[in-house]
Amino acid sequence: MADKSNEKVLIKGNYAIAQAAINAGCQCYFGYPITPQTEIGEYLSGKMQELGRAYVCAESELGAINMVMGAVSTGVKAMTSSSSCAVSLMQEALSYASSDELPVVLVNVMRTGPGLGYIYPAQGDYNQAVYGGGNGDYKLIVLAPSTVQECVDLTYRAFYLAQKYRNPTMILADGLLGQMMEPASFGEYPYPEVDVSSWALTGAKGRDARKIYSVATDEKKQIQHIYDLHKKFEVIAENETTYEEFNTEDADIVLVAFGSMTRNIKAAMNVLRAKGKKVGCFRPVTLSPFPYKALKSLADKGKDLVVVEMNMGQMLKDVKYAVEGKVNVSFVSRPCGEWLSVEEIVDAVEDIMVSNTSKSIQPGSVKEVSYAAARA
Amino acid sequence: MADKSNEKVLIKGNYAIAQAAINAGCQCYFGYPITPQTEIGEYLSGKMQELGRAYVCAESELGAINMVMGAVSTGVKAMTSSSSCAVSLMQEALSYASSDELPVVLVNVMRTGPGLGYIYPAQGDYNQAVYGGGNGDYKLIVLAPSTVQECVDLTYRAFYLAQKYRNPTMILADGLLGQMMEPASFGEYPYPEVDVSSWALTGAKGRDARKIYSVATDEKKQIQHIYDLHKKFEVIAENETTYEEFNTEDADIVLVAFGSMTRNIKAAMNVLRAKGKKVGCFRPVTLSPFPYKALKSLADKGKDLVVVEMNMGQMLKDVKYAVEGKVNVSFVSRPCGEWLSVEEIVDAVEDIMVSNTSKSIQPGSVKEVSYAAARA
Amino acid sequence: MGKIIIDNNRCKSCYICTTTCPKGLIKKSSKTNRLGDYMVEFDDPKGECIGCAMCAKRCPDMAITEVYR
Amino acid sequence: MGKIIIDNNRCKSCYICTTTCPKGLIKKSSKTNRLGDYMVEFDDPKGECIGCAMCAKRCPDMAITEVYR
Amino acid sequence: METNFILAGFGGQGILLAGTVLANAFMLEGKNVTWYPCYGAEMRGGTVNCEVVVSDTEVSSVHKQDTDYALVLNQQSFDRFVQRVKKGGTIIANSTLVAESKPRNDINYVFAPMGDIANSLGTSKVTNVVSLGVLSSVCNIVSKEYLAKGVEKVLGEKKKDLLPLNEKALANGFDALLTKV
Amino acid sequence: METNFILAGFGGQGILLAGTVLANAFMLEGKNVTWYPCYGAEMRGGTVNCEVVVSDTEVSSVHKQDTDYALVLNQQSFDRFVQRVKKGGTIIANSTLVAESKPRNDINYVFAPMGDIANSLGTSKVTNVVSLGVLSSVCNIVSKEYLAKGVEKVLGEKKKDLLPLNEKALANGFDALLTKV
Amino acid sequence: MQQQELKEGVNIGVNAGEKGMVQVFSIPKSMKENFRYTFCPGCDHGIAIRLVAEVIDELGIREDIISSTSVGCAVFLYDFLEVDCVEAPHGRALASATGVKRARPDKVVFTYSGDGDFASIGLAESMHTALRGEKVTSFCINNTTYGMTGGQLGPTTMMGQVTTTSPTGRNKEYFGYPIKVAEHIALCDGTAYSARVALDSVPHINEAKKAIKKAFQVQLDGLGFGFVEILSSCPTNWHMTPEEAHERVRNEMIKVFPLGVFKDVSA
Amino acid sequence: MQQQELKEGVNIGVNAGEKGMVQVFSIPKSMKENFRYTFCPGCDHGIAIRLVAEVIDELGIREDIISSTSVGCAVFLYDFLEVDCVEAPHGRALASATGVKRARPDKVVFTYSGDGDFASIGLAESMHTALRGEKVTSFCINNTTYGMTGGQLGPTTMMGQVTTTSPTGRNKEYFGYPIKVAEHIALCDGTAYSARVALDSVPHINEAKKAIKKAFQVQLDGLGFGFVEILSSCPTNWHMTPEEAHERVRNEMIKVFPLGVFKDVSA
Ligand SMILES: Cc1ncc(C[n+]2csc(CCOP(=O)(O)OP(=O)(O)O)c2C)c(N)n1
Ligand SMILES: Cc1ncc(C[n+]2csc(CCOP(=O)(O)OP(=O)(O)O)c2C)c(N)n1
Ligand code: SF4
Ligand code: SF4
Ligand code: SF4
Ligand code: SF4
Ligand code: SF4
Ligand code: SF4
Ligand SMILES: [Mg+2]
Ligand SMILES: [Mg+2]
Repeated sequence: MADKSNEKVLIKGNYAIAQAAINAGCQCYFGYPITPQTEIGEYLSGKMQELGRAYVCAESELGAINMVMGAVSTGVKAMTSSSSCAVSLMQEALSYASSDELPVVLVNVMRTGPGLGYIYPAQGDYNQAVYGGGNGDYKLIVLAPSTVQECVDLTYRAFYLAQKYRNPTMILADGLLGQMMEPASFGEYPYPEVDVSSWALTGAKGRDARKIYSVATDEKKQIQHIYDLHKKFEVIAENETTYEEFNTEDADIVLVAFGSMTRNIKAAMNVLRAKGKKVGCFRPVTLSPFPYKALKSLADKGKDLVVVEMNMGQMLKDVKYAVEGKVNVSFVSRPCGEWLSVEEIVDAVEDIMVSNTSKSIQPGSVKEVSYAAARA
Repeated sequence: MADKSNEKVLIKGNYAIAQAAINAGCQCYFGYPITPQTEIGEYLSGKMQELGRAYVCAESELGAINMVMGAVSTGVKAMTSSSSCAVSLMQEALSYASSDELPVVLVNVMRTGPGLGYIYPAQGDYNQAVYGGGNGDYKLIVLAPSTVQECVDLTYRAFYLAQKYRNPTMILADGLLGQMMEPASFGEYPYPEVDVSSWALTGAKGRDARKIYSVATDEKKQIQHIYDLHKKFEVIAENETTYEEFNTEDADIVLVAFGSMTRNIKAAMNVLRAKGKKVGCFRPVTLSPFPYKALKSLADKGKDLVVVEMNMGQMLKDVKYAVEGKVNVSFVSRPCGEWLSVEEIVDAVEDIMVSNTSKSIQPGSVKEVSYAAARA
Repeated sequence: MGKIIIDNNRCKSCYICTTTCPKGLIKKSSKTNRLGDYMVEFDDPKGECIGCAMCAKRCPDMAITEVYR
Repeated sequence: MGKIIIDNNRCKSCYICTTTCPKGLIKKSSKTNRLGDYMVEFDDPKGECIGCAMCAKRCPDMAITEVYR
Repeated sequence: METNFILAGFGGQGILLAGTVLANAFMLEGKNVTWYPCYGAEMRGGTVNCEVVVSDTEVSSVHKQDTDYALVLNQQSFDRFVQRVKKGGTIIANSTLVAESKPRNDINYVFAPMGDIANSLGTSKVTNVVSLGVLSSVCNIVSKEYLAKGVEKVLGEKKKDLLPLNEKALANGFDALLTKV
Repeated sequence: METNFILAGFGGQGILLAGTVLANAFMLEGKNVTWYPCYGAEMRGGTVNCEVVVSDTEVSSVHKQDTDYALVLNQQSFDRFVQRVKKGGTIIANSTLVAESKPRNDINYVFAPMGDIANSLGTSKVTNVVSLGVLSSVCNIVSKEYLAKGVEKVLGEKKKDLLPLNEKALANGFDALLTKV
Repeated sequence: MQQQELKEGVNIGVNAGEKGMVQVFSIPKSMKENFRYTFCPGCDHGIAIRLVAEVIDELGIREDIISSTSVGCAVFLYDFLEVDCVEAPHGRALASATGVKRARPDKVVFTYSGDGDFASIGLAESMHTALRGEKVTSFCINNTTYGMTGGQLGPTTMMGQVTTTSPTGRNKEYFGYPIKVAEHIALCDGTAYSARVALDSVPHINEAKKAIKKAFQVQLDGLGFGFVEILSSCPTNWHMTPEEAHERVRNEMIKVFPLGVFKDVSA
Repeated sequence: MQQQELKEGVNIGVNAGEKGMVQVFSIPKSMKENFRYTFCPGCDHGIAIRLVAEVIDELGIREDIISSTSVGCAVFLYDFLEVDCVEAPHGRALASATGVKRARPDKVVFTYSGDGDFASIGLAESMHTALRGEKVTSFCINNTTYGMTGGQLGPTTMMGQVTTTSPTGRNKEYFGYPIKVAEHIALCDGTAYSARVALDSVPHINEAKKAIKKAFQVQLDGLGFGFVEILSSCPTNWHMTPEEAHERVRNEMIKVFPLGVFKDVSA
């Protein structure tokens, strides 16, 4: 069905990611089921066997991510996919992979948290992805698709960037995107193959043995290593930060969202434009590196911002950080479940435009009764 | 040796935390060794057995934190302790514990990351602790001691706050503090016992059965739950945010640090004051809730800030966020190992005062040679 | 002589009871439940039920809530 | 007749070899290494070494680097 | 302009597949379209549904509380989704399994014996495709021709032999209201 | 005013304990004091060290690159820590195991046969306490009286019987330089 | 025989039913009032939970119980049993139970989890709880798949079995072999009781109940860890009718996972 | 006999040594040049690594090897062996090795970890690697404690053993029982070879080498998972001289952890 042609096919976000991984040359998939991303592994189980590539039903997400680390250390492309609470289990390994500079590719199709939460789509793992839930100073590259087509495109990009920079790279999707179908075309994997021969483990034949590790019993080396990782990420930020802007030029107010919420702010913008309101949209494609500069320059131009998220204000903080108090930054949110509708966003933005100060709005928020945690 | 008297004893930070836990009435300790905090478990192994309390050598940190969750669900006080990479393994459980509102107490005696890193002291887990390395919207209470005496005091406070707010609470120390000895006195546990009878699991005798869980298959309930957790944390922020200020009143420039780096900025302040420079100090005691308002009001008074950390700028970001671009925020750091010395801080601050703009300084930073990750 | 009570609200029409009863006293009825499945009924005109409770023991949904003998 | 070579740089003075040699040819010497421990020496004036390599096999630090027979 | 459809029935009525055919039809027609299922434990209790949204521009809300068209194949789904039809919207129900009631008076009702029509073709399994035929006769943005192409696409090479039956189902569904009148 | 001390030797020379006694002495005198060991894999290779810092106010740098006083019990430690003594600072070495050399000329050197003194008391195990005696004779902020109290505190009730021996070691250490002169 | 089985196997009502009859089966008291299982039709989880409830009733321990439930179809246990429950993350039920029991040694602690939970993601926690000889009771529902997530290959999936992640069946090259849970637990020195039972027939159900009771009894007697692996059907993910599913248990599963008591220190 | 043992047990130099002698022992070629172990005096890690190196030499596989090392005293393996190595977090060596092997099935993959790493924190990963029958070779150094962190109670600590976290000895109430690693691994169907050996004497060292070779051979022959549990001394944390430590291995450990081959599908 889905292949390398340019023909459009109607396909689920989860399957799109899986097929794109195949096209990108992913040699190994390791995974453990969890809704709403289990279909990635299900799709790949048959295909990878047919292609003679590796597929392991890992014993857990801990197992899976460590298998990926082992596999990519040999220079092949490999990935795992999971969701929210189970991604939390991978934080130690991600911190290791960053330090070991292993080109791990990881997909998080977000569900609701904290804890087990539930399978409703949400965007509550922004902090974990962007700030790094693991220990120490490191950063993942984080790509957030907003359409099924981007599930394809950003999966391609994830494999490329991971190897290019030898940095773990995450595709941060959500249950909505994972579960929906939309037309998308695959085409060929558009990036060059990265030369890994200088570091990949292939057996010490005709060269010195190679060691990939993060521990440095020499303090100076350890410090240098942390500086080098930091500098690498500055290069990544310089080269790879991507975002989209729509109608920001003449806008008085700019809506900011990531992932599949982008769809809704764009529609809300259209509605508001139709009503004569000068509204624009801004959407980071890379959440890490985050487009601080681009947002700063919007603020410098005096545009008020409205951040729209399916969480309690995680990207909001980065946006506020970027604009350094220069403009009003308002917030429209629901923490999970039913995606904020275009109408809700439109209403909220109109409300904000009237009041002309920063505001936090939770449309149709449920009645605020106290919620006993020992829910008898 | 260490007991409940007010007499001062010379004691290691690790032991101080352990003895304070005993005094606070910690009934169960579950742990797995990792340098530089293994002595907490070692100290408790004998004492807890003598006292007839519970002590388990857990099979892993995953096991340990989940044992704590089980134990505290019954209303008793319990804790675990660990360090950096191993704390990364606990992120799923911490997210669950937050959602389940379980009064888990966790000690992180930080070492160097990312990954395994090494046993040098560092402050690289600020983000993980403060932003929550787990999935979803939740916050830990995070207390950062700066002296061995505070290892005692803040351990007491951690047990109290955890139960008072039914929120997981972390003591974020570092290897320096864990390993050093300093005089400290214990005294009696100074907080009232929190009544847990309304929620603790003790068997459904003469009442309905109680269920503690985070999953809500009803969307509205889940949303309400997230709002309630959020609101609870606002109450915590209102009531429990603590910080220390020294000589900020007349200061032109205020040094900001947390944990044991506080000692060094205070000494640096004294040196600079002696040289006639108007320097003050600010130190968050609670990293979460973070004293945004207090920092904001320093900024409102036009005081430039210098953040001093043993990491690549983690608290720095929160400080900048707090001051909204109103004042210069400079940064002095080393990512691990040798603590920044008083002299290094003094030099850096003098340098900053001369240039009069924001600056990032890494004293004696190692030569910037490229560091191949396949370190053959 | 025995007797059973079936709670149609709990029954999920798995039909395990129908093959379990040694006397063949439980049958698919022609009534459907809200999912459109045919419900089961206790059909013992001759009073053959021995109250062995095998049906209840194998009912996965405790839809056979009482057995008498 | 045999012969062994001890690398004093590797030897950690664990003395396992001294009790392993069936001929008792390896002895604590009076020389100390940089940690202040007494080093071992191969002392085979009568050429008793049979080159069995038992010493080398049990040396945890491969400080007995060569055995000849 | 966005139009959205909810398709609902009980598990086994092939409702997700019907949605897929509809979405493929729109795609083949060159429109922007999304398809979104209920998933996971939401599926327990036996009913299944999916939403299809078609748009001139990129689809905004993939998953909405209200809908323009609800296509429901059983009573439970009727009872649930009749509440979610927009004012002025339409509910299209399989009268073989749904009682012909009109609980609201601000929406349109279409009842057709989709199950009976399918049975008359020899199998109740094509009730879903019959229902799409009915839909296209009621809703002019749903093209009968592209539905046929959608069916062809979804059946694919492997199940090509089922195509004639499904085409018939589509046609009979399309004609259902005519015959009834 | 902060003064800092590094105590170093090989594992088994009781250097961490000596540091603990010194730190206790300062504490009992009512001063602010910290003690900080090398730990973990740093300890491999056999040498051990700890730092004691005493101050009128809260101790700032618990762990420093340079030191006012280095008390070293073996040659390896001498070689390493002679480099870390501050200009004008003092290194105090156990001449029983350390060759009397003076590689720098901007610091003070004190050599005393601490090991021999300990051996003369019947056991090399008290070399560490002897060394503290030497230290207090050289450094006037280290009080011999409080060192004795520190020893008592560290020995505790259980090892009280060792007190006389250790007091003797302290005294003989204190007198070491006198006798030598 | 039948008579005897009944005495042990079901609750015998003390009050006569209508028309002077004796009630020989009723819903266990430990079930939550008006519960209605959310399991799929024909799913054996329902029987297993009932047996646990019957044993709790018979031992009179309902008010002393604190249970830990982790994730899987089993998670909904807390909706059905009128006993205190604390949630644990997927795979960590036994660590959580250890914490509960150490905190409240006087309480009766049990866990109820799926094979994926107990033997895949949670294997280390499960086995170490057995090794430590924690005085807790654990049940592992072996349905040869991850039921809740829709039937993927799990630690007990049988050779050749088709699942959503082994579309051509479990083969050893890609997927290796299933684990023998009850045998491994029996091999742990802290285990007091380890058995494997099935729920495919009335005699097996009766045996299962005895095992469940024994697994609680060793806890009550302070002997160590009590464990029962319960072979169960998952008609939904096996794509079988409930009847076919039970036949599979009977004819295929039991061959691979033999029933029996693998350890019983009280015997 | 002795003669034969030598042939198997050490590298026999082809060139005559001085004075026409034959070299019967030399440092394995797979050791890194000028390596110097950082283990404590008398630590058996040194012998175990040498045996691995000798086997690698004899099988001629050095250039085909990719190893995974996790955390413990074993971590420094990468400083000593001239083979490719990738680090894994504590306990995850076998997951990492699985990844390596699946990515490069033509390479020879092995892990070398401590008992804590393999059987405590990593037990699930270790056992599932065996269950999957991964064609990798694993060594578990059982020294009855966590050596690297300073000697705490671990999964193999023996009853009564005093450690820094069992100051009055391992008692069953608080700490339960040690795990029988080789037996559990043997019970996994994907295991081709599982043995337990010791390093306390020359005959045992010779046996150990044979087992190590066999564990590699089953990988090379594609038979499945190869495993050796190696009883080793930790004089530092046992607070014993190297000699005393070996006596403890001989007189106490082997009683609790019997030596032998527990499974060998090639036999
Ligand atoms: C860390 C984590 N990984 C994965 C999941 C998703 N998940 C929920 S239940 C389950 C498996 C259930 O299988 P099993 O334990 O055998 O129970 P069953 O449903 O078959 O009774 C999985 C993988 C999760 N909730 N958390
Ligand atoms: C997640 C994690 N937990 C704990 C540690 C600390 N740690 C390092 S090695 C080790 C145990 C080593 O014991 P073992 O595996 O038996 O090896 P040995 O040192 O005894 O050879 C521990 C607990 C760690 N590095 N990472
Ligand atoms: S009690 Fe026995 S005889 Fe009566 S209906 Fe049930 S199974 Fe049949
Ligand atoms: S066994 Fe129970 S659920 Fe199944 S059909 Fe019979 S009564 Fe209904
Ligand atoms: S080779 Fe044999 S005889 Fe010679 S020194 Fe070594 S152990 Fe002794
Ligand atoms: S066995 Fe080796 S390390 Fe030990 S004393 Fe002999 S030569 Fe030295
Ligand atoms: S999925 Fe399987 S195990 Fe879960 S409720 Fe349905 S039949 Fe039972
Ligand atoms: S601590 Fe033990 S295992 Fe580690 S190197 Fe020392 S003796 Fe060997
Ligand atoms: Mg299962
Ligand atoms: Mg060990």
